[in-house]
Amino acid sequence: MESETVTNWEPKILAFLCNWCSYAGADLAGTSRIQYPPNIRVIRVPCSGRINPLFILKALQGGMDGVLVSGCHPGDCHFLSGNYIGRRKSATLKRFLEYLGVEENRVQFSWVSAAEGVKFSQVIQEVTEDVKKLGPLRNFVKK
Amino acid sequence: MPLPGGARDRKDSPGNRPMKNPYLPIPMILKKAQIETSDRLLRTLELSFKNQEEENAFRFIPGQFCELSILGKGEAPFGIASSPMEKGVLKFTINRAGVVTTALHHLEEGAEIGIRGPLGNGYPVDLFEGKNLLIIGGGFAFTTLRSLVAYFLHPDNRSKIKGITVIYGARMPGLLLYKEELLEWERRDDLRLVMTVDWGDKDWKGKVGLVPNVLEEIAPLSEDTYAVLCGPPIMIKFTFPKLIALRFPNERIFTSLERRMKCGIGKCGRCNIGHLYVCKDGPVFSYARLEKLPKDY
Amino acid sequence: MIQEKLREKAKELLSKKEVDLIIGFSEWTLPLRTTPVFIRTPEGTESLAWNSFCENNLATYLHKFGRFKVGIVVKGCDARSVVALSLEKRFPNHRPLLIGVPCQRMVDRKKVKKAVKGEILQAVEQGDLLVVKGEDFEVTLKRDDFLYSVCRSCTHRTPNQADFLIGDPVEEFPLDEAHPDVSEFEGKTPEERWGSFEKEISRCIRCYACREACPMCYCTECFVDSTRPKWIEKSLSPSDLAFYHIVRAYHQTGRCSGCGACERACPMDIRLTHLTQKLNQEVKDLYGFETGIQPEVPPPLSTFHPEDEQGFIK
Amino acid sequence: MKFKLDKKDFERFLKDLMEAYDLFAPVQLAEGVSVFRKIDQPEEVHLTQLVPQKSAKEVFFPQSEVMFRYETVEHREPILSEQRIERERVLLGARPCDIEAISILEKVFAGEDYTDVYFLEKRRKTTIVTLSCNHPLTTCFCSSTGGGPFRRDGSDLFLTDLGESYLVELLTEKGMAFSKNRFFREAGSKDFDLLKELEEKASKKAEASIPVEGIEKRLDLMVESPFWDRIHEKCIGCGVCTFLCPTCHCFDITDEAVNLKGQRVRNWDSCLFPIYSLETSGHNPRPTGRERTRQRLMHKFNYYPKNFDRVACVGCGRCILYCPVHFDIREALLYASSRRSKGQEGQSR
Repeated sequence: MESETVTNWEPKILAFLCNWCSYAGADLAGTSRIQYPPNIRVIRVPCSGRINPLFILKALQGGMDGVLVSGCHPGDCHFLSGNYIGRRKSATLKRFLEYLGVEENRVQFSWVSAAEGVKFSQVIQEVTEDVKKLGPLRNFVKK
Repeated sequence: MPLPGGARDRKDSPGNRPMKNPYLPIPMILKKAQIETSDRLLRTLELSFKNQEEENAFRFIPGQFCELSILGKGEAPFGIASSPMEKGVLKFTINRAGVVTTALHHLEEGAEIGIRGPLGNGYPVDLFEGKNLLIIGGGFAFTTLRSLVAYFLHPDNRSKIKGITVIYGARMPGLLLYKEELLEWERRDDLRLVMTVDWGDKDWKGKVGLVPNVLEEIAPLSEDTYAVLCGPPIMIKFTFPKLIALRFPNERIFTSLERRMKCGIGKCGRCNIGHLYVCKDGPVFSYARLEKLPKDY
Repeated sequence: MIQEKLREKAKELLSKKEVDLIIGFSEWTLPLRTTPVFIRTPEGTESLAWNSFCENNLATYLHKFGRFKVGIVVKGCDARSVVALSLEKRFPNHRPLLIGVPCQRMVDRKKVKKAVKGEILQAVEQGDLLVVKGEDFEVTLKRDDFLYSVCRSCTHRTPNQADFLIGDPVEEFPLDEAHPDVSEFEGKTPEERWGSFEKEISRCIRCYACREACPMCYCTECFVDSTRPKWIEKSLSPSDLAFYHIVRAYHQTGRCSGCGACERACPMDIRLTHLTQKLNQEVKDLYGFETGIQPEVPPPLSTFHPEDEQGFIK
Repeated sequence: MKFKLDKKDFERFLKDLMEAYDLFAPVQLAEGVSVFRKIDQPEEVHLTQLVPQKSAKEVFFPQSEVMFRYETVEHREPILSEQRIERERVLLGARPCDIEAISILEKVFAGEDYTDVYFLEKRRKTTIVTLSCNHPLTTCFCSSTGGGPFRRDGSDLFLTDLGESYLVELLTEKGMAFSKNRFFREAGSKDFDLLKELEEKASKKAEASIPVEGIEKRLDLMVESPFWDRIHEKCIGCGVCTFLCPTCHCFDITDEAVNLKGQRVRNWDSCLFPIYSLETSGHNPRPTGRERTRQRLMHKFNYYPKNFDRVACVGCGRCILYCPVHFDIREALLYASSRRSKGQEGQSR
């Protein structure tokens, strides 16, 4: 294995995907053989509303360079309103982390439906590029 | 042959001995592991010493305990379930409840594990010599009582005391520990074993009822007898008055207490009852002693 | 005088047995301070005090006395905490009776101590002035120059939700527009902000005084104490300290009344209120919510609106 | 043996010291907030805060301390490495109360059966340079607990601030090692007179006022007293008093590990935290603030004295000064001794 140098450093991104849409979207991307960067590690969750801010913080502390939370589009939640509740948690947490000095693109959010294999691939590309630009997470990560 | 309590024979002054770090565990190997109960929550670990020197230095009496240590998970205290007469091994029965105990349940045979001990005072086995012994246990607190019984049943020691009566209760027959050994004890004529459960099943031949009531029913004589009591707090609470009613004086009733512990050597605080530390001054206390302490247990 | 009226009301409630106990403030051994008191007899109400040193948010005690009918002395911020707790259904047995006092804004004892040299032995309020005496000094200070910063920005000093109001409502206006410490912090670069945050909390000794002083921190098991899962370690690594302070503050989102009890409780003088004030600004900005103002409106993070802001979502 | 050390030489004196020792002294972290910590630059030393928030106990018993590290590679036996200290140390600038507390801790950590090597090693390798307390605060009650603002016991060197200089007393063999220090000058009778005057003045100010004598016996009779039902009410159960207390010594041991690499760490713990005594089963022998407050006070004034023949309180006043709800331990002691306290009867504070 090559050692991690600045030039060939690849970000590690943790993606929390809603079981009912984004996870299926990722599946679709896979079965349709749509390419996307291999930088994500996926954790399937029952709903984007399940995301406890502790999960996101724990991921960053544990050495992830970026976190993505992806759920169903508004109105499509399997549990009717889970993604709406999640949206408020996401909005406030995102703003708060930025206030504290965590860079804007470290933690990102998306809506990806089960039919959006292409969008899933785009989101992962964008997030990976964003985090790449930021470089490895230096603050907060446990040394 | 009084056994030296591991902790107690090191009384040279702190000034002139090299400082030994009491927080460092010594390595042991998990030789054998066995699930004890039908709920699969209790597992007995049989450990052997990795280093001969440490085995030779390890002397204990029934009722003492060890801190079992799993690197990465932490430590937790457990009473030694084997008897000092079982050479080369130490047994512990672990109730799966928290982080460390779960790890101990997952430990595979052959794995290495750390222990610190023996810790605490143990049962006053010298005091029991020439007397009758009444042993009352409930649930999985039976571990150190098993050590005590096995110690006195050993051919070298059996003549040291007179009669042994054991009352052992559990919620269900499947939850009794050390079942094979209990069968052996039942066959002996120099020990009276009374087993009881809260709910029997169709094969159950012992008693059905709570330990305090069974004690009352069989009413052992208190004369020349020491009682040793170990079990969940609720059992202790109701058994103690029955012993008093049977005319056991406080000085002749002993119990082993459990508390949240960390260091096991009387430094970290937390396990004190009044000015005594359960880890260092206990875990075995006579009722005469407990009675004078705040009811912080 | 407010203090007299307060004692009268408390006495009346206890005499008529409308409450089992009164939680209030009393003078105690140190100058510039009061201490919480728990009064059960009408005579005991003589020790109730009201002054500019009533800094504790007594609502934090309501969890302890859930079985009793409690009368509690509250400032504007304290009352709003009680409303927030009530929304979270913390009073299944008896809703506490609020004895509200319109707040004159509280004096920051640490600021006063820094303004004089030597130990303060006595501090007396005289109108807008504060006369501070030591062994070899006596100075008169302008009270308003020594207020807690959250009090300076406060626009809800009158506890409108109170069952009884002692004294007249006060005119609501901030001495400082918005929260200067939040804007000051926002003026920095992200790197500076993290650095400043990390430096500030590096003094933390994890005594959890900030948590315990807060009426909204009542979880049976705090996430820091959980072993399964274990979220953070118990030592003082910068990362774990940051984790604790981020989550402690964030858990107050939409629940914080901005009383500043967390910061006042800190023995290490860590600036904490700008964190929760920022969150308060966020929920106001995003969802138009202010803690404890409208007793019927659910906490913002337990509800939603289909049209909520989502520009940040891809 | 007594000398004088001019303040203008003080920083250079410290610099010399740091050549041979690791120097620990109070450092200011923010205005009005100081703690004891290892000094990197002499000018960090900050001696003006009479009672720094964290006491000198931290030099011997850090809030967070690695006991040993370990690493397991490929199922082989884990490699343990103990954490021990290398260099000799000097603790400078602690007041007599903090130093008295060290001896209280030492009794616990030395112990009869087990030696806490981490504490003891640091203690043995440390030379203590105490600073006298010329102006005790009103919250100080060291004289009541057996100490005093100029108590020299436990110190190797004792400094008294004379204004322009420090009077230096060398009290022990460890202290005498400094007798040839290049910055020490001869002290004269004028200096001794000033020392005497300062000592008398401070001792008078810190006169014993809190009834600590006989407290152990009085508390023996109060274990189940209704006193505890009320005294704990205002305590919010944080750890300020116990963490800042120079004699509190409870700790927790935890493992911090990722995969098979990690460390066993001990961290200060507090008897006022509910989880401190909570057992895995859910049973808590000290279920409410009543039992926990009782534990804190009884440990200091009853349990510890039973084991070690003195109270485990040095009267530094930290728990009074920094308590978020203004709990005053002196009032608790007055109450316990049935003297009428400042407050009124029939209610709790």
